[in-house]
Amino acid sequence: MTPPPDAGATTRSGSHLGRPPLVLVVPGAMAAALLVVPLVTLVLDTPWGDFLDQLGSAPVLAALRITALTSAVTVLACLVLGTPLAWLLARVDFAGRSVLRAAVAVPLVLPPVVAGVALVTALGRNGVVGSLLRETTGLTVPFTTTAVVIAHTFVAMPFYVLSVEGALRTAGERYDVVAATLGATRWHAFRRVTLPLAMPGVVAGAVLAWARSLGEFGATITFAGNFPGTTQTMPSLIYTQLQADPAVARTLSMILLLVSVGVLAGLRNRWLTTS
Amino acid sequence: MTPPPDAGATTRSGSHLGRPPLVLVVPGAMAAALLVVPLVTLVLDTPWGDFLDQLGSAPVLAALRITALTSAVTVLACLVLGTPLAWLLARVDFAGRSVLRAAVAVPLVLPPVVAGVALVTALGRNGVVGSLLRETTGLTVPFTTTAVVIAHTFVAMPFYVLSVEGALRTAGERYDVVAATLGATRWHAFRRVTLPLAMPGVVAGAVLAWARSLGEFGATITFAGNFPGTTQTMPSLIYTQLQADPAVARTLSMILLLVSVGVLAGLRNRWLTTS
Amino acid sequence: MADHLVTGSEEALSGPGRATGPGLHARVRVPGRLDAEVTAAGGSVVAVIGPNGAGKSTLLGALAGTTAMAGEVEVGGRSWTAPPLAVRHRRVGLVFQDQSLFPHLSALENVAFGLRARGRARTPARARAQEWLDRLGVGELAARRPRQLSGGQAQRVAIARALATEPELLLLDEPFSGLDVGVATALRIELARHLADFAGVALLVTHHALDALTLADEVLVLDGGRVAQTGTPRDVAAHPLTDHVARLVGLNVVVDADTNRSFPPSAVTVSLRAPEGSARNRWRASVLSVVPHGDAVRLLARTDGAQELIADVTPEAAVELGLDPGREVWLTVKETSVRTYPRTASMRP
Amino acid sequence: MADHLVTGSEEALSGPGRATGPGLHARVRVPGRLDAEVTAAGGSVVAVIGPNGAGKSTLLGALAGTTAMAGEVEVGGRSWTAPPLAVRHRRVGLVFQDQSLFPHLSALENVAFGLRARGRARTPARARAQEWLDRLGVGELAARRPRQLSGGQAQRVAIARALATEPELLLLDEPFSGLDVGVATALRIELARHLADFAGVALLVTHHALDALTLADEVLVLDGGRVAQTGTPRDVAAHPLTDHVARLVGLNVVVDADTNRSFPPSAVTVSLRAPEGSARNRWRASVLSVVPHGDAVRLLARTDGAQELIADVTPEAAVELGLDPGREVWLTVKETSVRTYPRTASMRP
Amino acid sequence: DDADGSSDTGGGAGDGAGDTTITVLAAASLTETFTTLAEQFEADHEGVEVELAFDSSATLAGQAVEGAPADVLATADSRTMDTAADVLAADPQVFATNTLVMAVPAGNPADLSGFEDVADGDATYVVCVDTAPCGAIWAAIAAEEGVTSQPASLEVDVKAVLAKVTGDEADAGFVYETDAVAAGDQVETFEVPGAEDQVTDYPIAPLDQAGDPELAQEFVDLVLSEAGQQVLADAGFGQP
Ligand SMILES: Nc1ncnc2c1ncn2[C@@H]1O[C@H](COP(=O)(O)OP(=O)(O)OP(=O)(O)O)[C@@H](O)[C@H]1O
Ligand SMILES: Nc1ncnc2c1ncn2[C@@H]1O[C@H](COP(=O)(O)OP(=O)(O)OP(=O)(O)O)[C@@H](O)[C@H]1O
Ligand code: MOO
Ligand SMILES: [Mg+2]
Ligand SMILES: [Mg+2]
Repeated sequence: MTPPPDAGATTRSGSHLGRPPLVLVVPGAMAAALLVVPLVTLVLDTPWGDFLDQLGSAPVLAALRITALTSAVTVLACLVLGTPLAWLLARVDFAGRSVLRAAVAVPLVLPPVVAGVALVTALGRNGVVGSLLRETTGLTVPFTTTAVVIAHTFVAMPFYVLSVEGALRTAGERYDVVAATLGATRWHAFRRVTLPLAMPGVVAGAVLAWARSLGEFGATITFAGNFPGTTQTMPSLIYTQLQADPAVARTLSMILLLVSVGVLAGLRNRWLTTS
Repeated sequence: MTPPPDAGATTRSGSHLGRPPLVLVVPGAMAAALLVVPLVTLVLDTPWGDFLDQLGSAPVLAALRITALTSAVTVLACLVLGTPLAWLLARVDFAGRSVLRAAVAVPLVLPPVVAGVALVTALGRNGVVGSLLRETTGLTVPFTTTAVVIAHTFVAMPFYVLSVEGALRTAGERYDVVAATLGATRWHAFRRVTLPLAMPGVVAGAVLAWARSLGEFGATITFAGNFPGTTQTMPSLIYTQLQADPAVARTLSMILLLVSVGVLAGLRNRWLTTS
Repeated sequence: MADHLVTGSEEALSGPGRATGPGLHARVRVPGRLDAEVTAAGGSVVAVIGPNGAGKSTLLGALAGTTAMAGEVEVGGRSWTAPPLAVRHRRVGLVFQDQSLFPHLSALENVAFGLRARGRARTPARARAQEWLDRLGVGELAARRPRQLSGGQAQRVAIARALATEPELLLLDEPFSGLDVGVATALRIELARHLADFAGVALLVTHHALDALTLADEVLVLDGGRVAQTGTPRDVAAHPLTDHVARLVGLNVVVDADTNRSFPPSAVTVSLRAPEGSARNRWRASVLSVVPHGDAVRLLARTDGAQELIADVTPEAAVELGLDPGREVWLTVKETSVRTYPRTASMRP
Repeated sequence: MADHLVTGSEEALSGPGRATGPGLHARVRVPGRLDAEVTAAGGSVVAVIGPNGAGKSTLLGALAGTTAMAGEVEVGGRSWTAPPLAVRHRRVGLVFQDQSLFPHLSALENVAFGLRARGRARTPARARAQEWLDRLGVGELAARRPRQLSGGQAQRVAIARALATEPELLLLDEPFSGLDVGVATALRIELARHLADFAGVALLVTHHALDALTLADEVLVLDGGRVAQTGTPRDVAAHPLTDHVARLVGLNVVVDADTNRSFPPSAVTVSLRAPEGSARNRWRASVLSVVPHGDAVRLLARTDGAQELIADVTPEAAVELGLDPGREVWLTVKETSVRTYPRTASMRP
Repeated sequence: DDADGSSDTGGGAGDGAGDTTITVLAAASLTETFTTLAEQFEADHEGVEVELAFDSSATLAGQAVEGAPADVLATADSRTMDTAADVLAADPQVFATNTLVMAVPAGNPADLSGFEDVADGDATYVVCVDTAPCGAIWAAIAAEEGVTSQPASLEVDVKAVLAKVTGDEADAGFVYETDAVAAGDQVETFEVPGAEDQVTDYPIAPLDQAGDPELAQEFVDLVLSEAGQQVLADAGFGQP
């Protein structure tokens, strides 16, 4: 892009463009209210008395550890595997692209429990791939922390891929072409040009994937099981506690919520301001 | 943007830029395999014999109707309310923006059942807002089709908002400024410039929201219940059937899956090629 | 950077009670980039010239409201800065240096955009847009997207877009760059005609002496973010105070203590051996380039003091002297052809 | 559109066995936009001129591989089309008409990009990039992002970026547009020096006669997507076959049946009353503009036949005749000043 | 109670011929039996339609408290029924019991010979999480019998345990007798020592918000009737 007469050189983003119109502020505020009010009432309704006790308890700490670990690995898997997939879908014209694009969106549509069932049919010890694996290496996937990561990745990756594909399309192919004329391989152009320009979409996608992974339990419980210290994540723990003591479950939800909001607020504003 | 020496004037997108590098194709293919293989094995494992019987049965038809209705309304709600919210987050610099941005992402993190609990605390008949509503109008929200839509919107909107916000940031503010110099109000610029330029992100966000709505049942069952004909969606029905007859549940999953893939493949390629 | 910072005394100057006619009065400060004052009567055309990075585009951006500034802007007797007027309420027509056509709209829709934004109905807006495209010779490209246009075609669409809204303040940032000579000439005339009827003020950024001299009533010379000179085109052309202007109008300017000494290329004599004459008017130089210039041949040479000078000689003389690049020559100029006037220190770092 | 469609005979021409020297030979067809053949010896500079939309940028894009084309391109004896060579393997240095600097990289990183992409280590790449920026006079702006640069500064960074990779084929799309005169002159000289040592072929798109005449060994005139004329700069300037070129070199060209009749502005006499002489060399016209041109005053006038003519008169005559815009005058030209040569029908629709 | 307004909405769902609809909230493990009983009830009551909503007992109890438009609540343990005490129109009555058995996949691929192989062997087995009724029973038995091995997973409900067994993801699992019966020949069962001391109770009660309290009571009566008990016995439930 050529240097503009300073679109964007103003001190406060957008302020010189006039006040945001009511026709956007009102529905925007309604959306915000819809999202925020239930959270606030949930917070108000939480029995905060035993918050610290719960936070310190062994199963909660174990679940937090598993959750942090698996969601981090899931985001990593999305970045490493999902980014190339999004790029292929956005930039490369191959046979079956539109079928693949639809297929990528399918795990979004599956109820999580069914997603778990699908993973069992593929990677369970009698699954198509899983039985092969078991015969050749003796390894089984279910009931391991790896299984949790696989379940999370299966569920979260589509969010990541769709979001990044959208950003790649929005950014356009123009600078890829410029990079090619400067002798860049596609890989070099991808790293140095395509990806940096689509960074807001990558960040959004990573947040989506991470959040989805944090909240997931249907597929996890179905495919990986629910055992403290290996496969029990915070949502699984919360779900099981809901059956017994909803008040405790709510406190646990608050723990999950505060931890994740903390991380989100910290990371996201940093990412967004630098990119 | 000025007319380039034909970046993008080539016949096949990207083909002149050389072959996609293995370092992108291999992880991309792995991601695709991870997403596609379980779906294929799920399809293979489905008892197709009673597919048509199930498809024609009254509860399935009712659930399909509710699902189609509520997911469509949810997408509409996201478009109407979520787009302005995404715009506010991306373009307007207001106090508390970063807090709101984090808050918007929170419903992503909540396990769906907890999301349902949060909605009950707010809109349940003893909830903060719900009791007010009940006193003033006599209406209660839970256990109605409206409640399903609210639950779906609560769960799906964050996906939409984050995706669209990412696209708005990727597209940048440059053309908003140009529009302002031509006398456009922010609303006019939003409709005619900002939104069209961010369209791939809007489409991606709508697909995410729709898919999330299609697959949601945790929050729905908790907040809206699971009554055939009013609040029982396909995922709720599948969940119920999983308790009774997993084989039937799988057939039902296939129905949901095929319907949604059909819609996705149809709509999405159309949208993407025109935008 | 303070946004539209206005001090008390400035407020008095631009307060609502004080109408100063339909012209433009502005004092613009953009820290590190620009600190300039512009005044122009209604209906006048101001050529803004200056080297790259002088602050020309910054000035236009500040007036349009797209660049944050301190100071005040008053157009048609109304202040645009106290209180600050939103960009969209400033009736400017802005041709961006890089065109900035909306990539998702056709040429026609681009031109119609401003009309639609200001409330014109669809059909008349499109009809009017088509007229403007026709006037600029790109009527048959109305349906094309910007990326399907050549550079010059896009430039014309951008000009049409800026003119179509009938602005109060016309801000043209190198509108003729990238245009072919024929079109540029036609457009200069078209623009001159348009500007003649134009009650508002037009600012025209240009790197071409011809534009400044043919189209403008006033010339504003910027250098290093400050106003280096103002005056009528003829004035400025005759007494260039900066090297940039001298080069622009095709004069040689050499500096001698506190004075500028300017002389036309035709006053320079080229010879192979050292001529007589005062050292002040005599240079040893090596030829950089030789090109036809009208009926003459124009020579660009660099003196031993690294000064570049131009000289016009007859084609015959050029052949006779063997004036090819690299050739060592002597340049002399008669004192009678030299105009001397005070030098203003260049304000550029 | 077939991508790099190559027929049998063309293949024979550009087959690997047939080395044709270090030059450029290309036949380029882009349906609806261009159908042209270009041949240039190694080390030569080809000026590509033509009106807006003539296909100049399309030609450059096709050679660089960014625009799909049919035909063949052979550079330095090696075919780039049979088999098709990916864009990144074509060693081109391309200055885009709109610069296309990477918005997320600093000026330095933009220039270093091509070096890094071709495997140079970080430190030497940056050092080399800094050298190029210095050479183009924007060394101190190395750390700025493109949007923090002025138009002309960005243009210089774009040129530095294209030159830094030491390409085999240099494609410059209006590299001097938007540059101030001083920089443009300096850059012309710098470029001329660079091109003198350059073994490859350089194509220079320009709307300026001066560029074509000073920098080029060959001129390629495009019009309506076809080659309208080729030749040395002097040849083309002396016998312009298209109006566009005539205007470019500052000649008047009038059409008379199958011939072009050209004459310089200095050969035109301006009077207030109808002069004697053959009707063929006499026009009634109205003055459009009057501007200083070197020592003379240049007049642009439009004849009753809607033809635009330029005339140079002395400043004294201009004052005497009251030559202001709108003035009705008679223009005459002596037959001896008129050069007559065959006209080629304009190939533009 | 003014929940009638919302019960209209629930009733409106019965778009069949019936003028009246009653809604029964029943524990997921009652899916087959209550479906049968509902059909029987409809046959006995001209123009009445029975809507069934199955879910985990805790979820259903929570919904009942929230005023779900329902008439009858049947849960899989007394504790969850107690959480809904405020909205019950009558005292809950136990209508069935269930006992834990050990299920292995058809053909017993891990070649287990009984409970002992699981209790201190290295078989992969799954049980309910102890917050679920079935898990609470397992925990009691495990303590009683001195089980030393660890299960591979604590499943959220008994159907999840069954699914792991029928899918041969686990070598064994502990499920209710009724689930084993429902699974037919997909599983083989072994007795669990001490299970007879740890039966779970299934209580049922009409709800305050019932649109037609009489019909609600009649449904409860049907479940408790001999015919109702027969249906439950066929499915493997024990008599209270
Ligand atoms: N966003 C920005 N942030 C910081 N400096 C900037 C920014 N934009 C421009 N500048 C600097 O401000 C100065 C003035 O820039 P401006 O674009 O006004 O120059 P100009 O006179 O239009 O030059 P040109 O003829 O090259 O277009 C330049 O030195 C430029 O590098
Ligand atoms: N992507 C495209 N699709 C269709 N037509 C195009 C496209 N790009 C350019 N054209 C047309 O092709 C013709 C040649 O364009 P080109 O950009 O090569 O012109 P140019 O000679 O570079 O002109 P200028 O001097 O204005 O830059 C023009 O008529 C233009 O409208
Ligand atoms: O019948 Mo339950 O409450 O799902 O164990
Ligand atoms: Mg500028
Ligand atoms: Mg061009």
